[in-house]
Amino acid sequence: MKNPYIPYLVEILDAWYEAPGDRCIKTFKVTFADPAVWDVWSHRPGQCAMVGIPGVGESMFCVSSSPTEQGYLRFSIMKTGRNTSALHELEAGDRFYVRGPYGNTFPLDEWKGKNIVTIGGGIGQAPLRPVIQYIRDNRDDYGELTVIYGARTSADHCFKQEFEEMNACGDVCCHLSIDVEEEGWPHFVGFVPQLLLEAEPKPDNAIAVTCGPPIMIKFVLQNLEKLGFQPEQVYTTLENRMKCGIGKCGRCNAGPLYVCKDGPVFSYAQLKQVPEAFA
Amino acid sequence: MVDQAKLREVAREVISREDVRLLIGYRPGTYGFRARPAFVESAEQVEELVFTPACVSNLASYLVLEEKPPLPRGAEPDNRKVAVMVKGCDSRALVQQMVEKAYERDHLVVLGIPCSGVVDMARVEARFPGVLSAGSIIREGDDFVLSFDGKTEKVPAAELLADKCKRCRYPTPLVSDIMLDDEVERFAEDDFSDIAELEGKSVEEKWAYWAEKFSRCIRCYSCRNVCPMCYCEDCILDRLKPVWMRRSVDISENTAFHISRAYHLAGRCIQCGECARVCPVDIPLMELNRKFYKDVEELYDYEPGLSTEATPLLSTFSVEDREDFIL
Amino acid sequence: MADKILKKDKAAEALKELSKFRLFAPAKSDDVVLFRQIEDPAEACLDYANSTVPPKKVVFPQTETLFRFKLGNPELREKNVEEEGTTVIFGLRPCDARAMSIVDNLFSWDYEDPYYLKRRELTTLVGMACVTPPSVNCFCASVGGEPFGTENLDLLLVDMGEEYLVKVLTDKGGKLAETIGSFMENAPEGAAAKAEELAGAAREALSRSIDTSGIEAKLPALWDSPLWKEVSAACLGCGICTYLCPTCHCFDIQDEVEDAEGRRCRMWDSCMFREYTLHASGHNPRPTRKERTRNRISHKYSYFPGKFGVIACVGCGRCVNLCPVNIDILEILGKVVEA
Amino acid sequence: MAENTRETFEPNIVAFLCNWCSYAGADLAGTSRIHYPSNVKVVRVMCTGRVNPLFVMNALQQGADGVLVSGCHPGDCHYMQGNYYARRRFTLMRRFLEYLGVEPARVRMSWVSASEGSKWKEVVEEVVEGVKAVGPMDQFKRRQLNW
Repeated sequence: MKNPYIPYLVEILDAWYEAPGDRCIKTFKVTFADPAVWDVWSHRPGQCAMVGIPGVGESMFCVSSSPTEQGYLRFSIMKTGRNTSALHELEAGDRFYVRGPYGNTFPLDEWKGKNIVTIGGGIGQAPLRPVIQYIRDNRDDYGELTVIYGARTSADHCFKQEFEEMNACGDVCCHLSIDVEEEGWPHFVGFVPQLLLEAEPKPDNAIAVTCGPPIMIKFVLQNLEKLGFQPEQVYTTLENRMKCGIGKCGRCNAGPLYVCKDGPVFSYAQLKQVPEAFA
Repeated sequence: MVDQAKLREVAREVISREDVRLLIGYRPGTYGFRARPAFVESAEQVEELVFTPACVSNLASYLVLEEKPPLPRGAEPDNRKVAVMVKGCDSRALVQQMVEKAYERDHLVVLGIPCSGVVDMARVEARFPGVLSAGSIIREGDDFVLSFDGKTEKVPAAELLADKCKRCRYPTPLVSDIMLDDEVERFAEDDFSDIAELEGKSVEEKWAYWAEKFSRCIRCYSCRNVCPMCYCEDCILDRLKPVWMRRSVDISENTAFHISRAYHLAGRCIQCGECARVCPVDIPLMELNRKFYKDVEELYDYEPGLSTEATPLLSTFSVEDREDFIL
Repeated sequence: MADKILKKDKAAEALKELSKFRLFAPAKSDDVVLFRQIEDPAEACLDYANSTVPPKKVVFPQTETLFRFKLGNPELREKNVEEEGTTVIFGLRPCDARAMSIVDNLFSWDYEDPYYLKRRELTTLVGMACVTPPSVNCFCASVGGEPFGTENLDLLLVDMGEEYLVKVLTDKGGKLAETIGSFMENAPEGAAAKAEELAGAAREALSRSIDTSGIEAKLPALWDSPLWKEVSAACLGCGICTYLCPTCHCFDIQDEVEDAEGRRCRMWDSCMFREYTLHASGHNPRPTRKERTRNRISHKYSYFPGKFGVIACVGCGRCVNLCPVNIDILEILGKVVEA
Repeated sequence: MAENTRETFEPNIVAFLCNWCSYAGADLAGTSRIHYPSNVKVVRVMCTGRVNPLFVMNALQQGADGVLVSGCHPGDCHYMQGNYYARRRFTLMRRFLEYLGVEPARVRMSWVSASEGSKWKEVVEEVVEGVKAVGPMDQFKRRQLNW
């Protein structure tokens, strides 16, 4: 069996900034240096991978591309610490290391035939992106797709172009927001939980998936309840510090859960049993 | 020795005051001769309070150990006073904390305990192993009297006394609001004879000595956490940027850790001996601290933790400071 | 293989023979007993209570390299544990051996941890039965162990006074026994019975106990209980209880670079440290020692048994003996039972 | 690095020099073509008061055989007092390291002013000689133990 601690070398095909600032977000489009890795690598939307540079460290990020996008992986990474800062230095042609994929996935097979609502905030859109992409690539299998997304300012919006495309194509119902009024902003102004109430998705035959800062998730969950969503219909992802990614080091534990193995995807119904999940 | 009834009575009065939120004292431990810290928030809890020669902990540590997570929106912090029981040595930690402006004097209600020495629990347990049911230790003249399992044993104090007490210069607390007993006269002197032998050795012998000690270190950081003077919110040991000390446990990083820990206590260590007491692998940490203590006294005529008016040693200088080694 | 006898005056020769392997045995440093790699049998101290640091460090070193690399070179060179060769831990206590079998669950579920498992495979465990409990705070019998427990051991030695009775428990143990066969003789009739007697007496001598039934289910229900604040009030937040626990297995991974060479390595970590769960954002899901203490107890007595069916505590008593402020896991569990 | 024997040993000395005096002094030595041993690796700091005593420890860990801290003469500090604080700190550090078994020759301090190019040469010579006499630092250098 392969040593799970040894990462694969990847090469950056393309890299660009999604959002500026101190905590800027950069997206990396990468492929394995050894094409044979593609034969053993298969990830599903929601899964994560350890991304790192030997000599600096590793951190867990969700794979922000859908398996339906062939030939590359995408990671959208916010600059927060030592490892992410080092990653941000890298450009197309540079290399780093990836191991994974880790964790569980959004149960997209179970969701077939349902209406899907994604509610994202800031960098929280990264794990939702593969869900949206996957559904769009298998459009006939799913009902309506509603995408709700907000960030602090219009510049902080990730995946801007893709939202524009989605707005234009018509097969996705797209709701965007920013926190504070800006000149020329044609969409909603306010926080994501408010936008959710505004958009008012119907709970019938629907699944809601939310991802974002903890405070946003807290109010989104409340508002989804108000809209009539049952806890079983609501999914989110958890994030904790991680080191091994393979259920050994214990760091990501939230109560009895290993976020890296049992998660990162959990239904709200599941998390209600684990008080530490919301700590 | 402190009258236990009086101690409880005073504690009851103090914790009943509206401006006191917490009283930190001692209570019997869970087995044998042990005593442990007690956190009293209401008058009902004072009945368990004790002070005996088994009360080894320096409770001053808890004044700077409290973690304050962000309060829920709208909640007010509880800024009422904390009452704390201190022995002579422990009181010096309070003084030094105040020298460093860790908190204001009126944040505290100090219950002073003049102390004629506590035991070295390891020595007690080695002498009387296997005692599970509650045993008691009291001081009678030059002896400790230990009662356990229906037996009573008298042991000369010197045989069980903690090392720090054998050279204690300040048995009576230097700061207190309420003194729980009569002053204890200074009964010992400190001539640093304990480190003299090592000081006299060659550098090779010294390194051989310390390399063996440091190689045992498991970096549990109990010495740091128990220390009343180690209270930086952001300790360099935990820093990842820059990495001062790597987390890997080997002779290089362990030595670096011990140098850093001891140096950060230069001119600050008040000789309570807690670090050496808690070390699970018996590294003689006080021998490190005492080297600084001795040098600081010798070179700068400075003893930390004596007066709240003092200036921290390394935040000051004298133009006349010795510089015989400088080229 | 039938039981053997190893005379105490032959023990040194047997150890000498075993030192051709990577041999770890209890040894004294000042007054502290630690498992150390032994080359000279005189270093070993078999007449000991228990080691301060559990022998888990032999199979799960406090710091170990995962792989090495050179800066600017994409090659990652995996640490080869096989090279360490046959390892013998001589004279460990049955609780510490049992602890390894508990930790095995963790390192082999789902992804297999190649470093730990390879080392386990290379290691032969020679136990030393506890004729008298090493400490007043031993409570192995309450959590599924025995002072003469054989679980996970390859050989068990019983101190019979002048000699050790050697019980061969596995094939691996048998092989090891063969290498020191010339120093041993067949056990006389009645030796086994005498050992049984000693085992019974040792069990009787355990002074502390706890009824663990129901604790697993009860702990999650006590999430908001005031008991956690009470039992953690004195906690200093040091790593003694976890680092010295034979079943604690959490680790950190760090990269280290020296000149142009580097390694990725892992080292023990403790859930009692603030930094353990601290997010890069500054948020801490376990903000105070109260939450950390609750997690430590819950992990040992509820989460781990929930996942692997066995309590992650072997009752060795180290955390009780060595806690600087006398936080006593049995007292906490007692409160959980009562609550 | 090549294996050093005591005879051929060329020590690695890290020198923390204050910007205003010692760095300028060393610079003067250079521009005056004063030859001095090339064993010192200079780290320029604004003031000796900025040199954390743990820099010494860290340098010794990373492979220095000796450390020199050099600043303005007492009374001449550009920041008035920085060198006085440094003096206290390094007096204690040096004694402490000696107590742990690090030869005092490895931890040195000097006052070299901007005009003392020749004194800089003497200081470096003395420090290098001193470290040569005690040999390579091998007490707690980061070694690739079990890597």
